[in-house]
Amino acid sequence: MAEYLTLFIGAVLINNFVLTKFLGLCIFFGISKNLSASIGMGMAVTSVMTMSSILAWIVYFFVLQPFGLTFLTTIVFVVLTASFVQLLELVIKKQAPALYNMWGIYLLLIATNCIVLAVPILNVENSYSFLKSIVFAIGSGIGFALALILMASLREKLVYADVPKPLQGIGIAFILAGMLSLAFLGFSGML
Amino acid sequence: MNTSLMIIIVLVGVGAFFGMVLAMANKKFAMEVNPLIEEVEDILPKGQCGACGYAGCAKYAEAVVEDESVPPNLCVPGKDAVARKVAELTGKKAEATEPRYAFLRCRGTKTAAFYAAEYEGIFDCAAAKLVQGGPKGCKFGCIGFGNCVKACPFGALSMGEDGLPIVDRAACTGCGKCVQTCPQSILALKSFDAPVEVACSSHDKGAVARKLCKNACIGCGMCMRNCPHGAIKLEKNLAVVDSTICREKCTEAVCLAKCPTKAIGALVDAKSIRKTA
Amino acid sequence: MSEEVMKKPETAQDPVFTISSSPHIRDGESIDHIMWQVNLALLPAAVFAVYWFGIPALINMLVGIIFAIASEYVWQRAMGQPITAFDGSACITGLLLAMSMSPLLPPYMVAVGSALAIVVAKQSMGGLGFNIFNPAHIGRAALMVSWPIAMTTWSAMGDASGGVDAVTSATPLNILKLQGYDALVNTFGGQGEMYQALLLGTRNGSLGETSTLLLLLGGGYLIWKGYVNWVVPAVMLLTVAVLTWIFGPAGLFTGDPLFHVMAGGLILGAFFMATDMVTIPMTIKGQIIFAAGAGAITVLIRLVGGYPEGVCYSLLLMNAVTPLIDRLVKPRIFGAGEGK
Amino acid sequence: MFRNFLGGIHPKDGKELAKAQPIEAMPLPSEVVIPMSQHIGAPCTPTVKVGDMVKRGQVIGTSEAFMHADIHASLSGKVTKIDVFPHSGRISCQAVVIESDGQDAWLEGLPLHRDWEKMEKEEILDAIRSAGIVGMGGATFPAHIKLKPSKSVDVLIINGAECEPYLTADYRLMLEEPQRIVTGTRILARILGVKETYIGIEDNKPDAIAALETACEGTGIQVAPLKTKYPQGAEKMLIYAISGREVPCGGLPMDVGAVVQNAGTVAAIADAVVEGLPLTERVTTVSGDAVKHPKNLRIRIGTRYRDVIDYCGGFGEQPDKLLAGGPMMGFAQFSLDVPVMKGSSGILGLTKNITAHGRERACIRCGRCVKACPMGLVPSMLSILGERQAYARARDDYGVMNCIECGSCTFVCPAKRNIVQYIRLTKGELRAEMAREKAKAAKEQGAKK
Amino acid sequence: MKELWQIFSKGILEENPIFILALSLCPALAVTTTVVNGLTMGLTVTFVITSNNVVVSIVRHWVNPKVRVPVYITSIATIVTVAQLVLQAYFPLLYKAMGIYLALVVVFAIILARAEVFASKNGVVKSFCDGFGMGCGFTAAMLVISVIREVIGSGTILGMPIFGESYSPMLMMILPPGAFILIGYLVAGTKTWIAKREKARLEEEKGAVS
Amino acid sequence: MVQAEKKENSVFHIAFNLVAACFISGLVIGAVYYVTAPVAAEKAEQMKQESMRELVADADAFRPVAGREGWFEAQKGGAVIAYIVPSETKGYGGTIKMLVAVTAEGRVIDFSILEHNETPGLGDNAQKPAFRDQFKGKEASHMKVVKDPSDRENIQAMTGATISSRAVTLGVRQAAEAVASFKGGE
Ligand SMILES: Cc1cc2nc3c(=O)[nH]c(=O)nc-3n(C[C@H](O)[C@H](O)[C@H](O)COP(=O)(O)O)c2cc1C
Ligand SMILES: Cc1cc2nc3c(=O)[nH]c(=O)nc-3n(C[C@H](O)[C@H](O)[C@H](O)COP(=O)(O)O)c2cc1C
Ligand SMILES: Cc1cc2nc3c(=O)[nH]c(=O)nc-3n(C[C@H](O)[C@H](O)[C@H](O)COP(=O)(O)O)c2cc1C
Ligand SMILES: Cc1cc2nc3c(=O)[nH]c(=O)nc-3n(C[C@H](O)[C@H](O)[C@H](O)CO)c2cc1C
Ligand code: SF4
Ligand code: SF4
Ligand code: SF4
Ligand code: SF4
Ligand code: FES
Repeated sequence: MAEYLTLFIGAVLINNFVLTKFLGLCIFFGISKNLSASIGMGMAVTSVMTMSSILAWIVYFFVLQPFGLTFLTTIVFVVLTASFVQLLELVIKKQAPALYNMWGIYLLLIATNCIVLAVPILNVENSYSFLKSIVFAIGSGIGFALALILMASLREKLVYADVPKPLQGIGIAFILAGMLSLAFLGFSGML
Repeated sequence: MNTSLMIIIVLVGVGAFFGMVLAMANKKFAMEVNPLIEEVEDILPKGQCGACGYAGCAKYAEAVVEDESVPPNLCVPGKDAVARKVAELTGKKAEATEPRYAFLRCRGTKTAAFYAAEYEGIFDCAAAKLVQGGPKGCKFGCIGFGNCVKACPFGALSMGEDGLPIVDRAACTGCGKCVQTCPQSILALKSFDAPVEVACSSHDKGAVARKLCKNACIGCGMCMRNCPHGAIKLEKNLAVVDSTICREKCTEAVCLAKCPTKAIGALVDAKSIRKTA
Repeated sequence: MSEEVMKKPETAQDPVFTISSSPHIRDGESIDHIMWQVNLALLPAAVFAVYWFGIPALINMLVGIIFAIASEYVWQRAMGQPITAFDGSACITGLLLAMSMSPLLPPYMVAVGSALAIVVAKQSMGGLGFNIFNPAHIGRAALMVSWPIAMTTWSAMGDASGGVDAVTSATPLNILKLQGYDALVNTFGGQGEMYQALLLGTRNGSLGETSTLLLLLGGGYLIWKGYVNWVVPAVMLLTVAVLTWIFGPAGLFTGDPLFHVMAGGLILGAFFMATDMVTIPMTIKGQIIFAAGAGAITVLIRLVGGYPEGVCYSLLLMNAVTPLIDRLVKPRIFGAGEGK
Repeated sequence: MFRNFLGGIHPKDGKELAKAQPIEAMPLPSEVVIPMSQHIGAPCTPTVKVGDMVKRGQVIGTSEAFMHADIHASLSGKVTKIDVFPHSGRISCQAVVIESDGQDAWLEGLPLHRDWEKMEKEEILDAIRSAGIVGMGGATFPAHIKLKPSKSVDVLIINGAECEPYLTADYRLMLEEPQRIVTGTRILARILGVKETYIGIEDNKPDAIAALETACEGTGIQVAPLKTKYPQGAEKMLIYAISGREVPCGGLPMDVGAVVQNAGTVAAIADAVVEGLPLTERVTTVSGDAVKHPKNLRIRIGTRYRDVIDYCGGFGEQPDKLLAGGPMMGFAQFSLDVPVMKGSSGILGLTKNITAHGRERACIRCGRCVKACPMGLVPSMLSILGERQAYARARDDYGVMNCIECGSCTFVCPAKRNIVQYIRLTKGELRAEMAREKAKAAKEQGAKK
Repeated sequence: MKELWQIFSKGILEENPIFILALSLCPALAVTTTVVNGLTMGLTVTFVITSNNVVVSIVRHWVNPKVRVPVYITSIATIVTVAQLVLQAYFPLLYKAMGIYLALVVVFAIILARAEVFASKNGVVKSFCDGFGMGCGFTAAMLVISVIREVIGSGTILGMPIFGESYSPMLMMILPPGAFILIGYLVAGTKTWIAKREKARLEEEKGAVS
Repeated sequence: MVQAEKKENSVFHIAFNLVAACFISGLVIGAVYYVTAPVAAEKAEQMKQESMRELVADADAFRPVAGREGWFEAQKGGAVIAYIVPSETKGYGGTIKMLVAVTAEGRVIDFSILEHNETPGLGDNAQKPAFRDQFKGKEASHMKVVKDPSDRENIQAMTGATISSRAVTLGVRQAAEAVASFKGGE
């Protein structure tokens, strides 16, 4: 139990993917202009990552590894994730329109994104067990959502600030992310 | 060799899976964004000024592509060139858009206008208007805090040394954003091919108007009486030029010489009318 | 076009009045006044630091202040903004930054920290009022990651008055973290002596954080003048006290809350940094949440984190949450909802 | 004893300047300028022509609109001009100029002597209406409309708080003529049929409290001493302080069964009902550190500020601001030619010593404004949103429409932000937008038909 | 020729993938702690983006528009895998230093974006120029970032000390916060630079007209 | 009907398009793999040998130890002179993986860190000789981290990185102990 908790908290706070591992930055900077979008995106990323991790884990340990095809991981996972996301979008749009409006609209955006691919890869690289992969994926997703939401709230506040012109937009977003990651350093060494 | 075979099997398998998913997706919902919309949007000037009556360039692009009845020449800033291109892309017929530019109907410069009070507060025309109509004695004229300058999406306006905004006609697209913004409603869109225009908005009686601003139209009617074509009328102590008549008939602007305050001016270029002040 | 401005019509002798929106009177407070008062409140602790740690402390504080003000001035000059470098807020930043670091830190590092604090954390966000993070803490955290060794090297107390020779090259929290509570008490030669040292400031640590008494004096002055709401430091200290008491070293309810409250930078942080209005929520309710959160994270870092002290990071983390708090916690509008 | 609303401020009250000055009737001016708009609602149209001779109390302006109050000549004489003149609240407005004939004759038949207790309710209301009485506490809401509430009302509150600094007109009135106020209050209590009646007075005016307590003996009217704090006199705060009821957002006092009327207003009502006298004069404080001899004056409506200031000895020091009303909510004037109106509670001349403040800077989020706001708003955000033209957000997320423009926030702001002005701007833009939308909707409706 | 040059050069400044388009940010931060790593990543991406652009522009006529994106992804993934295999075999140390980010090249938005926006509509030569330009812009950005980070953060360049013993490196620069902050200012700098150039160009045009 | 057929057609087309793409990709990757795989394997093996030789310079061969996953014995002239043992501990920033060379007597020869996530300039100084050399010849019993510069018996912590020092020391000690118990058990 403690093991899972460590893994989870580690993924959420201490080794936050965005702030210390530099993954998923494109969405992180792209979506964080708006708080409600970032909440939706956070949910989307978490769910997609969890499900694609499960899928990828199965494919890896039942197909790729037994046949010595581990070098195909990249291509197989990326195609898998992309098609899975498409499928998911389709299903949700049809079956749960409410859910779709909440975060379905962000699905296509994340089909090809670092973090969604990285987590399944890290899972198999670290040979996490099935359960651990799931915990890790959820933790990473929540960590990502946390950073995204915080960032969005900061950026929304900065909309009303006198940020110097050249820094406006992406520049100040980077600096904010830098300071956020400074703050998150407080969690380092905790586990 | 075995591995190589497996590579192909696995990849083809994945490809087939992917293909099936996509095929299904396609079957279930074959919604496609019309790529034309993007192309049209590319052509639009991206001022996001809303002069077309839509909430931004993208919305207009969508409307003009998808709705038969939306004419291609609604983008005022784009002028003819854009209208032609949009028409071409959408297969609609372009009608010429008449180029128009912003024109300031006030010459109450810092030195010409009488300042009744000092103003303290927000540097904003609308906000200053709330405080007893602003610091100038004339309550019809330009307040001079440049809301129009801030509003112009094309950078065509600048605040002059004399405290009045200057229109750069090369940059002005006639979008009308400034006209909507000005709390005094003293900016107007003019086609500038009429020879004269009245650069004052004061409805004060002559004596009062004269006291409050040296350059005010005092409603004396000299221009009206001297216009051979009857293009000028007086409305509430203010001369108003009917530019249609003026444009069509006027050969020599006699009115100009008659105006005692030079509130009526030649429209040759943006600056000259100010210079006569 | 004549240059002469027109005279009043009718009544040339009337005065020219000023028009403006109501209200037409204001109270005497101004940003500059508030900021310099805070500097004043910090003065006793700063003076004590010079007495206790010697000239290096003085140099570091001066370097901090000068570089903070200078960076602000240069930035504003370069950006063509009105110069507000001398309004006292940059001075606070520089002073607090120096006060929250070891007296042994090379002055050039203090200078870098000051410049980073002002340029990155403050002016890049738009200057006073717009910064999201506490500039002094950003400066400190940046130095912490940049030169961790220098930042965690503590003096053997110079030649200042005796009684603390035992406490060399480790701060109380450091000893607690690495050697445990008993070792801590032993270094001071007894619990009573320990409390006394913590209260008076005759101990090792960052140069401005040691004297609990003088910091309380300054903090109390700010509370009395109304620049600081007493709730914020109170809630923060209380949270730390309660949590450290509960999660003691020898099981539940065995902690030493008194030590934890007076050790490290907590007092300085609670009175002078958790109260930096720019970076904390605006409503009282929000501030209570902020202070409690900061206290809790401080304890978390002190007890299980990688650092002996967590005030700086806990405040930065809560700064990051502040916009969310401000969005969610708003005062109840008079006449809204139920309420009779 | 009474509730204390949250927020509020304690400005230096400056009342010592005029506090001790007994009410003095100002001599007749040679000419009065009577604006046709002295109330909330539709402006009146003149019913006289240039050259007409009028008597004091004669109707000179009226309107078809429901929301209006008639306007009467405030002295007898000749109408010399009907034109646009400066106005202390709305820049300029049509006004009737009457040149005094020195007689100061009342319209025939005035004053009457009626026993109000025998009058019918309708009769009383009619008397109030035809006297052209409006709220004299500043809002200038026509009294006869307020006194016919569409909801049942059980508490009447007379507003004698006079929380604005410098102003002492209501105070002097309460001190010197408590009887008029009590009579007016009893009239109102009767026509409204309320159970409880209070006169709320800030506790920094103990002598006024004492005077009214004596006058109220046996009438069932209670004098309620209130905590001295600005804006104690604001309707919503007053109702809360006295009855503990909160007027809901966007609501009116009658929504919580209360009616509030200013002390001066009830005195005028007493005159109107008992003696049939229209509202032609009012008590106004002339004060401020720039005014040589601060006074409390009974002034004819339409008297120019110039005449009033001259009567008070002119300006002793260079004034920076000329205010109509108090320093917290009054309007700055740029001309001494504006006339005294029914709602003019004060005329202040203030020097730079008092009005000067530093340059406006960015909000430092100190939260002082939040603490000061009696309405529970977040003024700092309102000012920022106004500055960045995020008007809709100011309304939807921060309830800007609830602001009563009391100025407390601006008063305390160390960054010297013009918060109230931003709020006014925001409200103005929002109202304009609403009007635009309404017009658009109406047009669409029309098009459909 | 001039057109090709323009296609090539816009990727370097006006549409710099990192500083202006803000795409493919992850590697820009993750692997730029040393110049060698940054350069390797830059070259790898240049290789992938250029070859992919070429492949796409060749096959664009055979690809059903409905599966454009999946086919392009497959193509990219193939090229990346090839790069991985080659690096692993011949430069195992670099391969290790790139870590997971090498695999992630697959999903760099810039690559897919160029395929979608440019290569699918243009011929081989132009697509090559476009891809190569973007790649160079990317590499240049990586180089700038990694040089600054390595020099300040480690006191070395290409692993060689340059300040001597007494320099105590500012570790922040090679840690995440420093990377973020540095790129923030670099973005601002690039923007200012472009704006200045634009302004100068306008002035010139104006001068030419009058 | 006609439309439906068209759709069918396009669905097939889509799937085929993709399968073809994957097929080609498979061919390409297969070809490259065919060429690089042996090189990669050889390189990997070579690197492993080299890294072990760095630890135990005078060995002439390394053989896997039966029954112990990942262990190697370093042989010189057929005799076992040292064991090379993998070890794993938790450092400041996560897992630290290392290889430790221990003599048959349980004395540490050297170690190398394979994978770590410690802070550059701090924790990662553990790889530098200043820290590493302290372990040479030490037994498990002398591997305690101290901060007292006069204590030459034990391991001096790196400045500012006590946690990493402890982690690395623990890893090395565990390896040494493991070798001791392995020998003892034999
Ligand atoms: C207001 C304030 C905040 C501080 N915050 C921190 C912090 O977050 N982390 C930290 O390690 N030291 C912080 N310090 C420094 C510590 O109080 C103290 O000097 C430190 O715990 C000494 O232990 P050290 O060896 O690791 O850092 C802070 C000091 C002050 C005055
Ligand atoms: C901030 C504020 C302060 C006010 N202060 C007073 C006051 O001191 N005395 C007063 O009679 N009315 C004051 N008013 C006006 C009252 O809210 C209310 O309109 C008035 O008492 C109603 O009486 P009336 O209609 O007779 O004027 C104030 C209003 C506001 C918004
Ligand atoms: C950015 C940063 C990175 C750090 N990295 C490490 C590390 O890799 N290993 C370590 O043991 N301590 C590291 N620390 C320091 C620890 O937090 C802690 O201060 C230290 O272990 C105390 O050890 P000392 O007694 O040697 O100073 C780091 C500190 C900071 C600020
Ligand atoms: C009570 C109070 C506390 C302050 N605390 C800090 C602080 O902790 N750090 C800091 O940089 N500035 C502090 N300041 C100064 C100022 O608010 C700060 O420079 C702004 O955060 C910069 O925008 C403080 C000011 C006041 C009035
Ligand atoms: S023209 Fe209108 S908007 Fe422009 S400065 Fe004058 S008053 Fe303001
Ligand atoms: S000056 Fe006015 S009309 Fe012309 S472009 Fe600017 S906003 Fe539009
Ligand atoms: S003016 Fe409005 S926002 Fe300001 S304190 Fe008064 S009610 Fe609140
Ligand atoms: S009082 Fe002024 S500075 Fe303080 S929070 Fe309010 S608006 Fe901002
Ligand atoms: S490179 Fe775009 S998300 Fe990582």
